[in-house]
Amino acid sequence: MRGYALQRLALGAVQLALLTVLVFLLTSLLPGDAADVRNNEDATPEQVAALREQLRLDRPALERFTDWAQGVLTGDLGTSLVSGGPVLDILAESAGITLVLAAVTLVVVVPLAVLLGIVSGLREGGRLDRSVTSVTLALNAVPDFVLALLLVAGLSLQLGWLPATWVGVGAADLLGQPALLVLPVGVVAARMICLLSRQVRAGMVTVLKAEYVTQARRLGVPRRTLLLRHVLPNAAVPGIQELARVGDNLVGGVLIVEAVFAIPGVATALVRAVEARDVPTVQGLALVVAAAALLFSLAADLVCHRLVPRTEVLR
Amino acid sequence: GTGAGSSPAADGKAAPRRGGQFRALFTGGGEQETIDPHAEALAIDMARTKALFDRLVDLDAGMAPVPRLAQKWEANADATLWRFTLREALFHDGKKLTPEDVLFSFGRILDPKATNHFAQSLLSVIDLKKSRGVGKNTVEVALKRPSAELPALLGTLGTAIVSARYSDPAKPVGTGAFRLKSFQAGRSFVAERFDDHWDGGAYVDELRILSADADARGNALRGGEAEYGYEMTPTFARTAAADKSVRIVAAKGSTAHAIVMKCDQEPFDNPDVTLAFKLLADREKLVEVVLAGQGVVGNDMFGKGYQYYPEDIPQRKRDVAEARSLLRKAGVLNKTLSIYTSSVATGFVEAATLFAEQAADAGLRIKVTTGSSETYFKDQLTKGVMGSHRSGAMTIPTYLNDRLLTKSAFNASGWRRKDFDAAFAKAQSTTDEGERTRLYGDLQRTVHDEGGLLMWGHPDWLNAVSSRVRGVEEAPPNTLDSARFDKVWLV
Amino acid sequence: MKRVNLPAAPVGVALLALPLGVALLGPWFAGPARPGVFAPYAGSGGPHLLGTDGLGRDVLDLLLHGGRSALGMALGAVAVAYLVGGAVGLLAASARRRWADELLIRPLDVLLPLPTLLVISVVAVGWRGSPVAIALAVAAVNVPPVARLVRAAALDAASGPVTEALRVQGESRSRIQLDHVARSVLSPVAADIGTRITLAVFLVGSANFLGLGLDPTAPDWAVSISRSREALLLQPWAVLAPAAMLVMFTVGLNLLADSLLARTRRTQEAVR
Amino acid sequence: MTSKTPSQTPLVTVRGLTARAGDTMLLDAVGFDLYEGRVTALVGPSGSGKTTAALALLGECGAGVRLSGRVEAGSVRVVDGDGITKEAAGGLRGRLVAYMPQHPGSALNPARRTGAVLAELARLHHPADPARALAAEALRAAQLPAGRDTERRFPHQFSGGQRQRVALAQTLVCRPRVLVLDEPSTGLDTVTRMRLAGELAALARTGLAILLLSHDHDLVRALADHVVVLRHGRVTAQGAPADALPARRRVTAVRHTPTAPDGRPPVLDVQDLSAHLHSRGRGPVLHGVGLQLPAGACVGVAGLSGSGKTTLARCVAGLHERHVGQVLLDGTPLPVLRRRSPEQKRRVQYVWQEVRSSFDERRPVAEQVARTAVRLRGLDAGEARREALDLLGRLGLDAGTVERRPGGLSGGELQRAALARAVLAAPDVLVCDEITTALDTGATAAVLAELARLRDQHGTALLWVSHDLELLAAVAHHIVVIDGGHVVETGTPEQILDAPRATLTRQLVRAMDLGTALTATDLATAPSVSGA
Ligand SMILES: Nc1ncnc2c1ncn2[C@@H]1O[C@H](COP(=O)(O)OP(=O)(O)OP(=O)(O)O)[C@@H](O)[C@H]1O
Ligand SMILES: Nc1ncnc2c1ncn2[C@@H]1O[C@H](COP(=O)(O)OP(=O)(O)OP(=O)(O)O)[C@@H](O)[C@H]1O
Ligand SMILES: [Mg+2]
Ligand SMILES: [Mg+2]
Repeated sequence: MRGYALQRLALGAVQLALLTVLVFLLTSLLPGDAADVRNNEDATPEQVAALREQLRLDRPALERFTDWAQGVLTGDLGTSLVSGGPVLDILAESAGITLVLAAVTLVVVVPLAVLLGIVSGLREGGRLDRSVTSVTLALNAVPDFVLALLLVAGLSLQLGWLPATWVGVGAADLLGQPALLVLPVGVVAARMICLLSRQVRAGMVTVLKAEYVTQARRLGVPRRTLLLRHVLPNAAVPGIQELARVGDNLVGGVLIVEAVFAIPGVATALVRAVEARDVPTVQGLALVVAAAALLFSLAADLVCHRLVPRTEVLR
Repeated sequence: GTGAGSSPAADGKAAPRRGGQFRALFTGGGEQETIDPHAEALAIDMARTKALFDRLVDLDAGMAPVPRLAQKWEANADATLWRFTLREALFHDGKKLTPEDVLFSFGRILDPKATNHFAQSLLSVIDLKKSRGVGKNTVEVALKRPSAELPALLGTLGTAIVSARYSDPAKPVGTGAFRLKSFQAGRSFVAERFDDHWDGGAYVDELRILSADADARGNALRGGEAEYGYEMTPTFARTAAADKSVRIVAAKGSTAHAIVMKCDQEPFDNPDVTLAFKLLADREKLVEVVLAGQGVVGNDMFGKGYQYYPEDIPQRKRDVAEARSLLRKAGVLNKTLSIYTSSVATGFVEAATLFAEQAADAGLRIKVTTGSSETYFKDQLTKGVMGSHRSGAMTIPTYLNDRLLTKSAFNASGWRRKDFDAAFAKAQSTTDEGERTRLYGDLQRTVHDEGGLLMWGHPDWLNAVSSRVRGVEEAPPNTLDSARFDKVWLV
Repeated sequence: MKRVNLPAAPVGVALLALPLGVALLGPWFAGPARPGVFAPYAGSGGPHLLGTDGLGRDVLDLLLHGGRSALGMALGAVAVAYLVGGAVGLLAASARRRWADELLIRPLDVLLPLPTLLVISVVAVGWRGSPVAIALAVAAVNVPPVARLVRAAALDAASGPVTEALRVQGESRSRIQLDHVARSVLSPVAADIGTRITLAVFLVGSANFLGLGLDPTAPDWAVSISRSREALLLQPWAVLAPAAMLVMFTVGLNLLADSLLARTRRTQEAVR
Repeated sequence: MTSKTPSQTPLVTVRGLTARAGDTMLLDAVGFDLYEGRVTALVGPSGSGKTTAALALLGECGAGVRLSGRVEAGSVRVVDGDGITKEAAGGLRGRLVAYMPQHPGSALNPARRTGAVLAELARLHHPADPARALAAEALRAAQLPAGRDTERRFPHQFSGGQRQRVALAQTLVCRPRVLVLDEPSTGLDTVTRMRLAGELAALARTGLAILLLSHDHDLVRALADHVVVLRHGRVTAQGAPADALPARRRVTAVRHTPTAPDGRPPVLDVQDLSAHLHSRGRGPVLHGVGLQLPAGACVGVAGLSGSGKTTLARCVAGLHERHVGQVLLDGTPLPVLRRRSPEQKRRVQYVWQEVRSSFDERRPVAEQVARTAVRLRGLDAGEARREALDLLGRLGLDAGTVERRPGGLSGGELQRAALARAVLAAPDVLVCDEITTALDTGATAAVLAELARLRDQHGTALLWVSHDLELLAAVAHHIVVIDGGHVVETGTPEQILDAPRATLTRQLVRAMDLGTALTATDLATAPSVSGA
């Protein structure tokens, strides 16, 4: 398993390297460069040209890329074309907030989804199952942005129970004001819980019908042990794989939430950097987000392999 | 209630109170934000500059210069040498304001190595080598060519006076009513009251200037998470009318929305065609729909309500029949024209779409093309024969200088005329104010009749304040009282 | 095994039918939904059943016009993702040589961690307002997972004794692929497709909502929601009506997919 | 065996047990008793209701099946007139009655280590005793080596026969009073089967009541005190094995001898074949195996379970690609399957050991079988179908049966269909991997007849993998014995059976006849786990 993990990590490094090339190509497809974007209508062409030179954007693309890549290898993510400061600073600021948001979301989502999945899977077709399934189905069908709008309008603006935005909030303030987290986490978590619990439920239903569970029951294994030791590890696998898959959706959902609640997180920073053609920042953020996604899915695969060793992780 | 503003009558009774924290929300610019006063570009930058620094001169609601750090000023007969008398003011480091600080500031603005000092081109008339300080409180500013507009120029973007000891933008040394506590681009700005301000100082203890999108600004205001929101949408204004916790402070018709036709391109090189298009626009409808009724109709000239605006030119009305006959004469009736727009500013796409509909009444086919918003202002100059155009608040001479001269970098309507340039130069160097007003009026009339600007509306400038806030004035953007927080207080 | 069954399939079809019908036929019944014809944010009732939006367009007309792009882009994207990803996955799984498989699937693995968000925002910024570009971007981010899913399912089928038996019988590769492998792939694909369409609808919707998609006057459900969100309390129908359409579509889709899946599972169990 | 008289009251009583699925009667008033220390066997053709009856003892039945009658285990009433009782759920399963299912492979949890499950069950049923010791004891009894190596393995790390024994160990570790074993000997080589039989006899002597469900009459004869014969759900005979079971018949078959005179090169020549499981030679399974198969002859392959017989067969069929060495067909090297020409494919055919998984469950069996003739012999669909139905008919499968999908056929039926699928190609070499394990004597005879016919018409040579030495001796002209991937002995059936030289061969041969083997002691050496 360690060999497999190392192999995956090596592969991940190659993937990331290729990814940065891809990101660079993608961003160079965009119309205009940072100099064009940074100047408003009052700038003279001379000023734009001077800025372009100052930002060293007049060099050939290949040279800019290799420069950047060399920097990354030495641990330097480069400087932002917009702020002139290190990309690492931008990253540290925004990643901190997103990390808190994502971590809290996971802490809420995973136990709840597993619980709901187990409960409804155990009573497949029963009344409880049907009500849980209907609710998750319906909730799953409400787009993030609609949910966020409705929750803000209802709970914050009408009732005033919860803060409507994160305006002026830093990562450090979050611990002091947990109320801030309720709505954003609620919105991101809602659909994840639905997706995950449905997977866990499906896993439960399949595993509960498996011959080996029947046999364990025949051998007198009591319900609790049966559930915890025999059913759950197998039933969790599709759920965990789904979790790895929703990792990316998590970032997508987070963007909506960041936009609606004015949260200065990674997603916002990324979109903003794209808009500003701040290539080093885009690349730095994309690199980190992609690396996080890769690690996340590797962890999921390893956990699955640990739970059910037969799971074919490699071809 | 809406619109009522915070007229002195409304809250004049209660005397201003000191104390409290004031949170003001602006559209953010992310990493692009700066507190270098000479590199300011965004409204949020300007609000911060205004808190930390002062200018020599600022502009009033009618875009006329009013004294700030300069108590008074006078020019020689041909407007080539100006003398500014400085008032007694203290910098945040406790040192007095001197002519050297002023000259240092000019030098910094005009530093050729700085690519992002936008006042550079406007202030390029200043001959720094020949300018000098006279005594403790007078500055003599020499100009390379005559300009009667120098005081107004000194009231524009990027002209704050910094201390001669100012070097690191992160450690601003200004004379403003607030002193910097912390700043993080795209996130937060915290400043505290500077008690030794020459103008008596601010009332609130702490000022926070934060970035948030329009939506979030509205929600935060209504949720009690902020006291002031800059540049609110008309929809928010309508919603706020029903909400007791917020109030809209609106400056009537302050900026400008236009559709531009490029006079140097077919078919708009024919003034008849541009006129016909101007006759086609249903301005009331545009204002009602695009500006949600929160604005006034335009008369194809910039600067309604500002100094030098020729009020006597009659309002242009819709006349489809006349337009059609003009178009027929010019032979462009059945052509398909394209209008290049983008969602860079709210209302661009909407106005373009709506105007296309209106033009269809005269049998014109107009196709709306939406382009990239980040590079729109660059692209608009080269793409399409028509485009969307807007302008913030500025003095009429600045507008003419920046948008309608042959040398203008951003000549959106392709308006290039030697005689117009000459007439503008003449007006600018005319020291007699009455004569100057007449000359500017003539220039505007030419644009009104023949230019490519279909300036259909002037949106109200909508800011919102929480009901606890007093002392916020109705003011167009880029003027002294806009986003000015040293005169606000909380009840 | 007795089960009281909610008639999920008919309910799903019914829920699905309305938004799909609106998307397909709506534009033929709708008024032109041009801006500025009516007063902005007029309330519901009176001449406008659902009121008007901020540009003075009838919300009902907008609703009838707005399905084509909202659903069309997502459905098109998923279709393209399956065409490309499915083909690549099947090819990779059937590759005779390990390196051919790697050559096909590894490049997609590189795309896999590419943040969806980045692709969407680049495309949205670069080709503002083009429905085709957005649909293609959504398709592009879906190609790698689809390819992997199809490949895994096909590998499962292609490496089993059934395929071996077919090969020993001298069946041609193409017949094995089409007849056996493709059919075994169908059931995981069916399970995936419902979720994927939902996600695509949401992704397209999110892009439009964030202003990264169609231009702000486009008659699209998500754009309408975004445009009118500030007026949620002023003219709720302008937001709620298109939102309801999206919700009905996804609920219907999921119900239908679930019941179809349950049915195939049941027949499979019966066969066994 | 020693025929003990029912000394005490029965431990399990079954009276009038009836099982219905819709209108069909699966069991019709079945009755029998189980006594402490006695082995009762339930025999009968496939589909006669053995498994259904056994499951009823645990208070279990398939979906849609209704039970009635009376089943009492100990003091627990498991089934009464209204079906399964409520008491059946508690205390009974595992503690009183433990059941080893018919297909134990799928009855093992892929996520759990062998030792952990055994210890868990031991703790559950015998909290007072040391769990590890109980687990080790159960493994030993199931003919698996106790110890870390076995206990830390996951089910997928065992071979098929070993998995069967792991399932048995799980049943044994519960230390029930009644042990129900559903076909415990399928897939076991003679030595392992013999050791298992010995172990079961010993368990019975300790006072366990055993219910043995088996079609292996030799095993039943060797173990059972009492035999109950089921036919169509009805008890048709009961009594001592000698009375109830039909008399033992020797396998009669035509021996496949080479059609060509000696000295002619063999049709199939396997030279120095080594196979491995993983890339770069890791996980070796076969080591330098060589054998010759003259036209019309039959070479039998025997050996312990897990010794590499199937791997050898798959190498010849071109399905196992990780090998070195050569397989020559008429002197030309045979490539792996995907590079074989259609003619080469036709000439070498293979019949799977696990037949069920080799059929596409979505298409009718007859259609799948007939495709061989279409693809490899160029017949048109109608002709191919006629020929296929003819052949299947000769093998005892009527048209109605083979028109169903594989799910609707019993294991034995599918096994014959799989043979027909290969035979339709009229191959020169037919590789048969355990093709009679699920067949009763009649069906076996039909298969043998069909293979004889094939040899006469086409001169087909057979490579026959089997545990059944008696059968091999009857058919093969030559037998190869494999141990741990090495050929340890080759020779004519007479040489192998009458004068075995290798230790393994001697053991295998001696274990053939359970009755005598069980009394011999020198075979009871320690079991070992090979492979994986
Ligand atoms: N759930 C069910 N519904 C209907 N018929 C069933 C069901 N389960 C088994 N049967 C049928 O009941 C009969 C007896 O099945 P059972 O499994 O008891 O046979 P068996 O004697 O154990 O056969 P084998 O030797 O093949 O294992 C078979 O004909 C089978 O098709
Ligand atoms: N996929 C696999 N993973 C791990 N080990 C395997 C695998 N396939 C085969 N083996 C091992 O290879 C060895 C040879 O297997 P093979 O199937 O050829 O045995 P066999 O002689 O046919 O056994 P049986 O009589 O049980 O059919 C066995 O020990 C088995 O454990
Ligand atoms: Mg059975
Ligand atoms: Mg085998």
